[in-house]
Amino acid sequence: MSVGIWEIVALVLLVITAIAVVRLQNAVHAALALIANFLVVAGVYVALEARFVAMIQIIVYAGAIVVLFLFVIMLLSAASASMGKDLFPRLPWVAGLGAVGLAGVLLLALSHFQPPASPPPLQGGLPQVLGPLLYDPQQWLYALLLVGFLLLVATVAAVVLIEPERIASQPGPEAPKDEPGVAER
Amino acid sequence: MIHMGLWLPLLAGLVLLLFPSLGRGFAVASAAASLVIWLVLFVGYDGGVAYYSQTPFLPELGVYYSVGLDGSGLLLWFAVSLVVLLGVWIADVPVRFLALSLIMQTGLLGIFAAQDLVLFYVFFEATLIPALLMLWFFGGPDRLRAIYTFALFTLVGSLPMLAAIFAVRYLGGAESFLFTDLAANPLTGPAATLAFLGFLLALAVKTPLFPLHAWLPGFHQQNHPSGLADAMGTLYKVGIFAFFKWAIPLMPEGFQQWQGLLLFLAAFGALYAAWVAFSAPDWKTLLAYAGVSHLGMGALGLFSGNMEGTVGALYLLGASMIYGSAMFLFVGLVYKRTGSLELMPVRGLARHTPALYVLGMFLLMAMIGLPGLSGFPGELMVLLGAYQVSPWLTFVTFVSVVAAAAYALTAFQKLFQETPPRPASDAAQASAVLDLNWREWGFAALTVGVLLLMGLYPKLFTVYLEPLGRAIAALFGGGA
Amino acid sequence: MTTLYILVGLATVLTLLSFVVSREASRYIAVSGLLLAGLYSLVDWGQTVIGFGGLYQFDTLARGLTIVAILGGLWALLLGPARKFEFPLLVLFAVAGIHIMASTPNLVVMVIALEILSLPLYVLATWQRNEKGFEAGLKYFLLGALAAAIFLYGIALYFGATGSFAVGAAGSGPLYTAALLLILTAFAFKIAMVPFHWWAPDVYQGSPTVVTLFMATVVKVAAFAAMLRIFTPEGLEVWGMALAALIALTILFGNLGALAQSEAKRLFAYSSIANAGYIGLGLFGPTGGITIPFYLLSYGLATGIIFAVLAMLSNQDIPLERLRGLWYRRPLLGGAMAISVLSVLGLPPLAGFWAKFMVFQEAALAGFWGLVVLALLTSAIGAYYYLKVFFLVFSRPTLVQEADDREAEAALAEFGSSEAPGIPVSSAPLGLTQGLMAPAAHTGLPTLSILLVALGLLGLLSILPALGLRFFSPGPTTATVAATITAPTVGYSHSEYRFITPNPRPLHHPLHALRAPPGGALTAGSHTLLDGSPGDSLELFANRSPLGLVGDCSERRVTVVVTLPLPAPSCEAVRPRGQDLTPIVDSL
Amino acid sequence: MQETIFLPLIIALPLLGFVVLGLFGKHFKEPVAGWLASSLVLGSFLLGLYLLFQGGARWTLLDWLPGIPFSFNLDNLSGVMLLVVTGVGFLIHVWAIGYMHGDPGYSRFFSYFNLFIAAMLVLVLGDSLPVVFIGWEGVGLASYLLIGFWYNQRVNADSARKAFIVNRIGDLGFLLAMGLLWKMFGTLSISELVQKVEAGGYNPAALTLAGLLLLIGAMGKSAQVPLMVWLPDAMAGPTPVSALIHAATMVTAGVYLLVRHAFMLHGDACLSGLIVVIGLITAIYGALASLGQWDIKRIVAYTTLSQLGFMFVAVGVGAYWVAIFHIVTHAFFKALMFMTSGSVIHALGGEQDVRQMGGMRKYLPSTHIHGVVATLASGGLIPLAGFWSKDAILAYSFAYGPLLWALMMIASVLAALYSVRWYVLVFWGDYRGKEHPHESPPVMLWPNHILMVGAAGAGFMGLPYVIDYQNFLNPFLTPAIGDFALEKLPVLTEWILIIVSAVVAAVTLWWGFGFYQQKAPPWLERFQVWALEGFYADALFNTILVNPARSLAGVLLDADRGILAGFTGLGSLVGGLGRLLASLQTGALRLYMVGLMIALVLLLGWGVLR
Amino acid sequence: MIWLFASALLFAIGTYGALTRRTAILVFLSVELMLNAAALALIGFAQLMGSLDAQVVVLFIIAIAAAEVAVGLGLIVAIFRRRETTSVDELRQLRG
Repeated sequence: MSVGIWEIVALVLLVITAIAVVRLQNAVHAALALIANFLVVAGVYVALEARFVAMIQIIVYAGAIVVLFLFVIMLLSAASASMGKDLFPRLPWVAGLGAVGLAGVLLLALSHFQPPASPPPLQGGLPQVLGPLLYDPQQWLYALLLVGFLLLVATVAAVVLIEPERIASQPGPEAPKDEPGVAER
Repeated sequence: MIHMGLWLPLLAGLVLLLFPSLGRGFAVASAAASLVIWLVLFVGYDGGVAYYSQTPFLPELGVYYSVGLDGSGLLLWFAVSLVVLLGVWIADVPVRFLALSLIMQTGLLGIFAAQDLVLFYVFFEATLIPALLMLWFFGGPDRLRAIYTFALFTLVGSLPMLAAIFAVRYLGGAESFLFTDLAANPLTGPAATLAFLGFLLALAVKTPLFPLHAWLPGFHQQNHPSGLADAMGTLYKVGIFAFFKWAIPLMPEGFQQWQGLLLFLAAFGALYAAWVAFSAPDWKTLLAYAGVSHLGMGALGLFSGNMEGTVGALYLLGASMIYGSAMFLFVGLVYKRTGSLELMPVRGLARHTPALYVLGMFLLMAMIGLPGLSGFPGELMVLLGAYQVSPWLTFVTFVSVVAAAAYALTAFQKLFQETPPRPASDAAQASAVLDLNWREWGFAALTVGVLLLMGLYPKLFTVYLEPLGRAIAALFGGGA
Repeated sequence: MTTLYILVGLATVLTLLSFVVSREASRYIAVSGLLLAGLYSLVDWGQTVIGFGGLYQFDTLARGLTIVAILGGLWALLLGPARKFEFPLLVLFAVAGIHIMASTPNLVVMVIALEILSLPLYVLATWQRNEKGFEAGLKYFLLGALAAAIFLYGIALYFGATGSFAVGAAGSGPLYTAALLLILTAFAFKIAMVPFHWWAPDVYQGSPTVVTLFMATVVKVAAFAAMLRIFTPEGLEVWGMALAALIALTILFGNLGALAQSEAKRLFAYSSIANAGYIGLGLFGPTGGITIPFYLLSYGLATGIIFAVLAMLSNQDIPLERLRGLWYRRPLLGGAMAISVLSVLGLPPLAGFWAKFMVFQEAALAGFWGLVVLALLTSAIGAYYYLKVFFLVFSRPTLVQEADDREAEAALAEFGSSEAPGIPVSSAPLGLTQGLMAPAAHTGLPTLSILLVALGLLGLLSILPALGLRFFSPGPTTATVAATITAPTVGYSHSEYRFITPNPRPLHHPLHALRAPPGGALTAGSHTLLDGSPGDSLELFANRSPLGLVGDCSERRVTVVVTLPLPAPSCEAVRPRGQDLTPIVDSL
Repeated sequence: MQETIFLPLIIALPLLGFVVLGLFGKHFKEPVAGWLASSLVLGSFLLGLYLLFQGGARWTLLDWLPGIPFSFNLDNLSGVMLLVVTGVGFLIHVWAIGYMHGDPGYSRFFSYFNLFIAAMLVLVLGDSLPVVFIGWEGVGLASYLLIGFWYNQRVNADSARKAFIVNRIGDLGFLLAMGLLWKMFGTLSISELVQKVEAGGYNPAALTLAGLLLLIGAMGKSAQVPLMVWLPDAMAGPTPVSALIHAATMVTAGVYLLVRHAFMLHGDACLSGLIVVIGLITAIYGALASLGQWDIKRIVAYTTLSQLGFMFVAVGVGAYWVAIFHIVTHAFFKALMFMTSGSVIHALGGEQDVRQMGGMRKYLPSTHIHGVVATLASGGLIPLAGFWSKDAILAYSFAYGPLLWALMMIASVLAALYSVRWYVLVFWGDYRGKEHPHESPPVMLWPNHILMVGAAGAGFMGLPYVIDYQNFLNPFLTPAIGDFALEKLPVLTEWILIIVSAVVAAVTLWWGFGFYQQKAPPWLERFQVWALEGFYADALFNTILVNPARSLAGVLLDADRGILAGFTGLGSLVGGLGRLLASLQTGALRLYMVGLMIALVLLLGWGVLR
Repeated sequence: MIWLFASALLFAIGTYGALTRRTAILVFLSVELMLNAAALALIGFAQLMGSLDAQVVVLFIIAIAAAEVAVGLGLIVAIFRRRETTSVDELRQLRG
C-alpha cells in the first residue's frame, strides 16, 4: 500500500484538528475544530469510496449535529467559562498516558489486519448501491426502522428533559388529588 | 410415610405461625405425631437405606429430591423428634417460637434423610433461617453480635462447601448429585484434598471443631433462657453426621490427607473445651463448651475411620443431641425458678426441688458419660476406635472425661447443694421455689427413660449403625 | 414478530396518543400493551421466529428474557404513577429496546437497541429533578456515551476481523481479541462490572426508587441477552480469562463495598454489582442460555420486591435506619423485604440459591474453580449486609418512628382514601420533595397485589426451580439419553453426538451433555446426555465419520451401547454450526 | 456354668429397691424403707449363694455394642466377692436402719444404698470389661451420692465431688486399658481375653501397658498412693456408707479387678514389682497418717488405706487368692470397726473427735466388745481373721524377697499400733465429752454381733498350708483366677514367719495399749501434726495440680474469647477493606472515566499482547 | 490501512479529551470524536474488504450520534438551568 502526499496531509490535519478539539480552552473553538475534523474525515471518506457517507457526514454530522453543539455552547455561555481550580491537576498526565497506551494497543491490534486479496468493488459508495441494501427487508431495513424509532425515543427524551417546569406551573387536570407534593423549588 | 414425617412439622409450623391461637397443644400434637411416625419407620426398618425415594427435582443439573433413612438417619431422626417433642412440651415460650421450632425440625430431619448432596445442602442451609429467627426474636439483649457471629461462621463455612460439592460431582465424574452416584465415583487426587477442605470448613463450624467453635458460646448465651432455641441449636450441630455421610465416603483420599490434623483438632478441642467449661460463668456457657468437648470426642471417633469409631461417633452424636438439648431445657426450668443462669451464687435448690435435682443429676451424669446412661456407649466405642489410630490423642481426649466431672459437678453443686448464705427470708424462698409440676414430670420421665434406654440397650441402634461403620472402615481397607 | 410490533408500534402510537388521552389512561394503555406483548411472547413457545433477513430472531432465550423485561416494566409502571405522561412512554421504549436487543444476532442492531434502551434510562434517572437526579443522569449519560463509543469501535474492529456484523462469526488473532474485549467492555459497563461499574451506585442512589427498580431488574437482562449470543463457550480461550478477571473484581468490589453503605438504594446498587458478577459466571458454562435467564428472573423478582418496598417508603434517599421495624409497622412490606433479601443472599431453599447454584455450576463445569470459590466466599461476606437489612426490618421501631406512623395514619384519614398517597412509612412529611415523581409509590391494592404476585412467583421458583429452568429451556421436555461406550477409545478425540430430530429444533445455544465432562475426549463408560426429546434418534460420530444410528429416545431415559470400531485415522474436525442438525456435544 | 436369667436378677433386686425407693420414697414410713432395702440385698445374697452352689452361672446378651456382649459371669471368684458384698452389705443395711433413724433423707439413703449394691454387683459379676466399667462407675456414682448425702454442708459436697473426680482419673486408666486391649485382641470379654493372652502372639510390652492402665484404674478405686487423697475426705458421708463402701466393698474393687486380670499380671515381673511398691507405700503411708488423726472415722479410713496397701502387695507378689482372702477378712473386721465407730458416734449424738470421747467401755458394753474384736483382728492377733490373711501376705512377701517382708513387717507393726490407738482413745481413759452416751438399739447391735463372728473366724478358711494343707479358699478360687503355681516356703520358714508375725503383733498391741494411755511425748505430737494433714498430700496436689488447672481454665476462657475476638477482628478487617474500596467511588466523573479507561487499556493490552 | 491507524489515533485522542475536559459539553464533544473514529475505522475496513454493509452501518452510527446528542445536550441544558454550570467536577454529591 502506498501512502501518498495527500494522505499524509489529511492524516496530519486529522490529528491536529482532533488535538485541537480536546485541548483548546475555548469551547467554541473546540467545536469548530470538531467541524474541521469532520470535514477532513468526509474528505477521507470520498477517497475511500464512500461518497454517500461523506455527504451525510458533512450535512448531518458536521452541519447539523456539531452546529447543535455550537448552539448549546453559546446558549449556555459556556464558551470560555472559567472553571475554577482544577481538582485533579495531575489527571491530564494520567489521561495522556492512558491515551497513548490505548492508541498503542489499538494500533498493534489493527496492524494484524489481513485484507482480502481482491476485495469486491464498492462502486464509489453511491446512493444507488447503498439504497437497495438499506431498504431491503432481508438486509438492513430492520436496522433502519429501528434507527427511526431511536430518533423518536431521543426526541421524547429530550423533550422530557428540557421541559421540567410544565408540571410545577400547571398540574395536570386529571392529577388525582391523592398525589400531594410539589416540584422542588 | 417418610415424606409425611419430613414435611409434617413444617406444615404444622406454618399453620401455627398463621393461627397462633391453636396454641401449644397443636405443637405438641405435631411433635408427638412426628415421634410416632418415627416409631413406625423404626419398626418397619429392614436395613440399608430404607424408605428410599427419588424424584427428579432439577434433573438437568442432576439434582433429585431423594430421601431415605439408614441406621444413622433413624437414630438422629429419633433424637430430633424426641427433642422437639420435649422442647415444645416443656418450654414456656410464645407460640410463634414453638412454630419456628417445628419448622426447624423439618430442616433437621431433612439433613439426616437427604440422599442427594444438593438436597442435603439445601436442608443444611435452610435450617439456618429458623435458627436465626429464634435467636433474633427471642434472644437476649446482646443478640445482634451473636447472630452475626453465628450466621457468618455458618455461611463463610458452608458456602465454600458448595464449590466442593461441585468438585465432588464434576471432577469425580458422577452423573448426578445422588449419593449412590457420587459414592460410586469418589473424588481422588489433589482435588480431593482441596474439596475435602471445602467440606471441612463448613462442617467444622457445625461440628463444632476447635477453633471454629467460637460462635457457639455467644449463640447459647444470647438465646432465650427457656433453652428451646439452644436445644434446637444443639440438634443443628450436624457436622459429625455430615462428615460421616458425605465428606468421608465421597472423598476418602481427601480425608486421609487431613486425617492427622482433624484427629488433633478433635482431641485438642475436646480437652480444651472441657477445660474452659470449668471456668464458665453461667450455665449456657458451660453447656456450650461441654457440647464442644463431647462432639470433639465424637469427631475423634469418626476421624479414626474405623467401625468402632464411626459407630461411637454417631451414637454419641445422637445421645449428645438428646442429653445436650434436654440439659438446655432443664436449665430453662432452673431459670424459671431462680431467674438467673449464673453459676456464681450458691443456690441450694435441692432442698426445695428434689425432683428437679434428680432430673438434673440424671442429665448431668449422662452428659459426663456415666456408664448406664446414654452418653457412655458412644464414648466407649469412640475410645475403642480412636485408640487403634492414636493412643496419645485418645488419652488427651479422654482426659476431658475427668475434666467433665470437674466442671459438671462443680456447677451442679453450686446450683443444688450447699446452703445459700441467706439466713433470712428462707421460708419465703422455699415457698417461692416449686418442684416439678405435672408437665415437667412428663418431661423428666421421658427424658430419663430415654437416657436409660440408650444407655442400657444401645443395641437398639448400634445394630443398625454397625454396617455403616463397617462401610466407612472398608473405605480405608479396614472392616472385615 | 407480533411482540415486536406491539412493543414498538404501541410506543410510537402512544407517543402521539398521549397528547389526547389522560395521563392515567396512557399509563393503562402502556400496561395493557406490555401485557399483550408478554402474552404474544408466550405464543408458540419453543419456536424460533425469524424475520428481517435474520436480524430479528425470537427464540426461547429472547422470549424468556423479554418476559422478564416486561415484568420489570409492568412493575415500574404499576408502582410509579408519574406526574408526566412520558413516564410510561419511556418505560415502554426501554422495554422495547430490551426486546430488540434480546432477539437479534446482529451487533449493529444491538447497538441501536442499546441506545433505545439507554436514552430513556438517562432521562428516567433525572426524573427526580433535583441535584442528585441530574448528577445521576449526567454521570450515567456521559459514561454511557463513552461506553457506546467503545462498543461501536469494537464493532468496527469485529467487522475488520471477521467481515461480518453477526455474532458468532469465526475469527482469531489480536484484532479479533481486541474487538471482543472492546465489546465486552461495553457490556461490562452496562451490567456494571468492575472496573466499569462506576456509574451504578451513584445512579441507583440518585434515581427515583421506582426507576432504580426498573434499572436493577431489566437493564442486565438486555445486556446478558446480547452477551449470551456474543460470548459463547466456543470462544472461551479468547475472552475467558478477561471475563474471569472482571468477575473476580466485580464480586469482590460489589460485596466489600456494600459493607460500607448506609443508604438502602446505594447498598443494593453494590449488591447489584456483585450479582452482575455472579450472573457472568453463567457465561462460561454450556447451558448459560438457560441458567442465566433463570438467575435474571429470580434476581429480578427479589430485587424488584426490595426496590418496590423501598419505593413505597420514598423515592429519595432511604437511609437504612428507615427500614427499622418495617415488619412491625407494615408486616407485608417487611415480610416481603425479608424474604427477598434472603433470596438475594442465596440462602436455600429460596430461588436465589437455585440461581446461584446454577450459574456457579456453569463456572465449575468450565473449570473456573478459583472463581467459584471466590464467588462463594464473597457471597458469604455479602451475607453480612443482607442480614443487616434483614434484622433491621425485624427490629423494634423507635419511638420517633412510631410517632411518625401515627402522623401518617392521621394524614391518611385526612385524605379519606385507601387508594392513597403512599403514606410514607417514613418520617418524611407528606408532600415534601417528591419532585416530578409521584410521592412514594402507592401502597394501594394494585401495588400490593403485584408485590404478592412477585412473592408468589419467587416462592414458586424456590420450590420448583425445575419449572423455571424448563421455562427457559428451548424445545419441549427434554429426554435423558444414556450412552454406554465400550472401549477402545484411542484416537477418538473429535467425536460428537447428534440428535436426529423429526422436526428441526433450532437451538440458540448448543445444549451440551451436562453430565459428560466438557471438552474431554471420547471415553469408555457411561454418559448421560440431556436434551433431545421423545422421538429423537441419537447418532454418534467419531472423527466426523458416523458410527450409525445407535439408539432412539422413545422413553425418557434410554441406554445405548456403543461399540467403537478400531481407531480411524485422525483428521482435523471443526464442528460446523449446523442449523438443522444441531450438534449436541463436540466431544464427550 | 449355666445360662440363667437369675443372674441378672441378682442385680435387679437391689436395683428395684433403688427405683422404688427413689420414686416413691416419701410414701414409705421410716423403717419400712430400710427393711425393704435390706431384704432385697438379702435376696440377692441368697440367690447368689444358690447359684454359686449350682456351680456358677452365666448370662449373655450378644452384641450389646458391636462386638461387645453384655455378659455376666458368676464363678468362684466373683461368687466370693458377691457374697461379701451382699452379705456384709446386708448387715450394714440393717445396721443403717438404726443409724439413719430420724434422718429426713431416710428413704433416699436406702435408695442410694441399694443402687450401690446393684452397681457393685454389676462390677463383680461383669464378664465384659465395659460391663465391669458400668459397675465401676456406678459404684463411683453411688459413692458420690452417699458421701454428699448431707449436701447442705459445703464440705460434704466438696468431698463427694473430690472423690468422684479422683476416681475418674483412675477410670481414665481403665478406659484406656479397654482401648488397648480391644486394639490388641479385638475383644473385651474377660473370658475371651484369658484365652487370647494364653494363646500369645502379641507384643508383651503392650500387655504390660494394658496392665499398667488397669492398675491406674485400680489405684483410683482402691485409693492407692498417689490417688488416695479422696478416701479420708469420703468420711464426710454417713457412717454406714463408710463401712460399706469405703471399707468393706468398693475400695477393694481395685484389688478385685487386678485379681480378675491375674492372667495378665502374673507373668509380668515389672508390673508386679510396681504393684508391690505402690501397695507398700500405701500401706505405710496409711498407717502413719492414721496415727495422727483425731477424727474417729478418719482414723479408720487411713487404716483402710493401709490394709488396701496390703492387698496390693499380695497381688503384686502373685498371691492372688490371698488378696481375695484379705478382702474377705478385711471386709469383716473393717466393717465392724467402722460400725463400732458409728455406734459410738451415734451414742454421742454425732461427735466424731476422739479427743471428746474416751471411756466408752463403761457406757457401751456391747459396742466395746465389738471394738475389742475389731481391734485385735485389725491388729493381727492370732487367731483372729486379720492375722491369717495378713500372715499369708507376709509369707508370700518373704518368698518374694526378705526385704519386702521386713518392710511389710513394719507396716504390720504400724497396723497393730493404729488399731490399738483407736481402741484406747475411744474406749479407755475417761469420757472427755459432754453428750450423754447411750447404747445402740438392737438393730444396730445384731449386725455387729454377726460381723464380730466373722472378724474372729473368717480367717480359718485360708489357713497356711503348714496348718491346713488344702485350705478352703485357695483351691476354691484357683479355677477362677488361674492356676499360677506359687512357690511354697519350707515348712520351717513358714512356721517361723507365723510365729514372728504373731508375736510381733501381740507385743505391739500390748505395748500400744499401754503407750496410748499415757500422755503423748513431744516428738509424737510433732509427728501427729504432720500425720493429721496426711503428710500434706492434699496441699501438694492442690499446689501442683488443682490450682494450676483451675487458673488455666480461667486463662483459657479469656483465650477463647480472644479467639472469637480474632475472628471478629478479621470481620472488621474485611469491613475496613470494604470502606477502602467504597472510597474509590469518589463521585468525581472524571476519575470514573480514568478508571474505566485504564481498565480498558489493561484489558486490551492483555488481549493483544498475549 | 493508514486510515485504520488514523481512526485508532482519533479514538485515543477522543478518549484523552473525554478524560481531561472539565465541562460536560466538551466531554461529550470528545465522545463524538470517538464515535467518529469508529465510523472512520468502518469506512476503512469497508474499502479494504469491499463491503458496502460497513458503509451502511456508518450511516446508522451517525444517526445514533444524532440521537445521543439530542438527549445529551438536553440533559446538559437542563442541568445548566438548574445549576448555572456544566462543570463535571462539581457533581460530587453521590459518592462513597
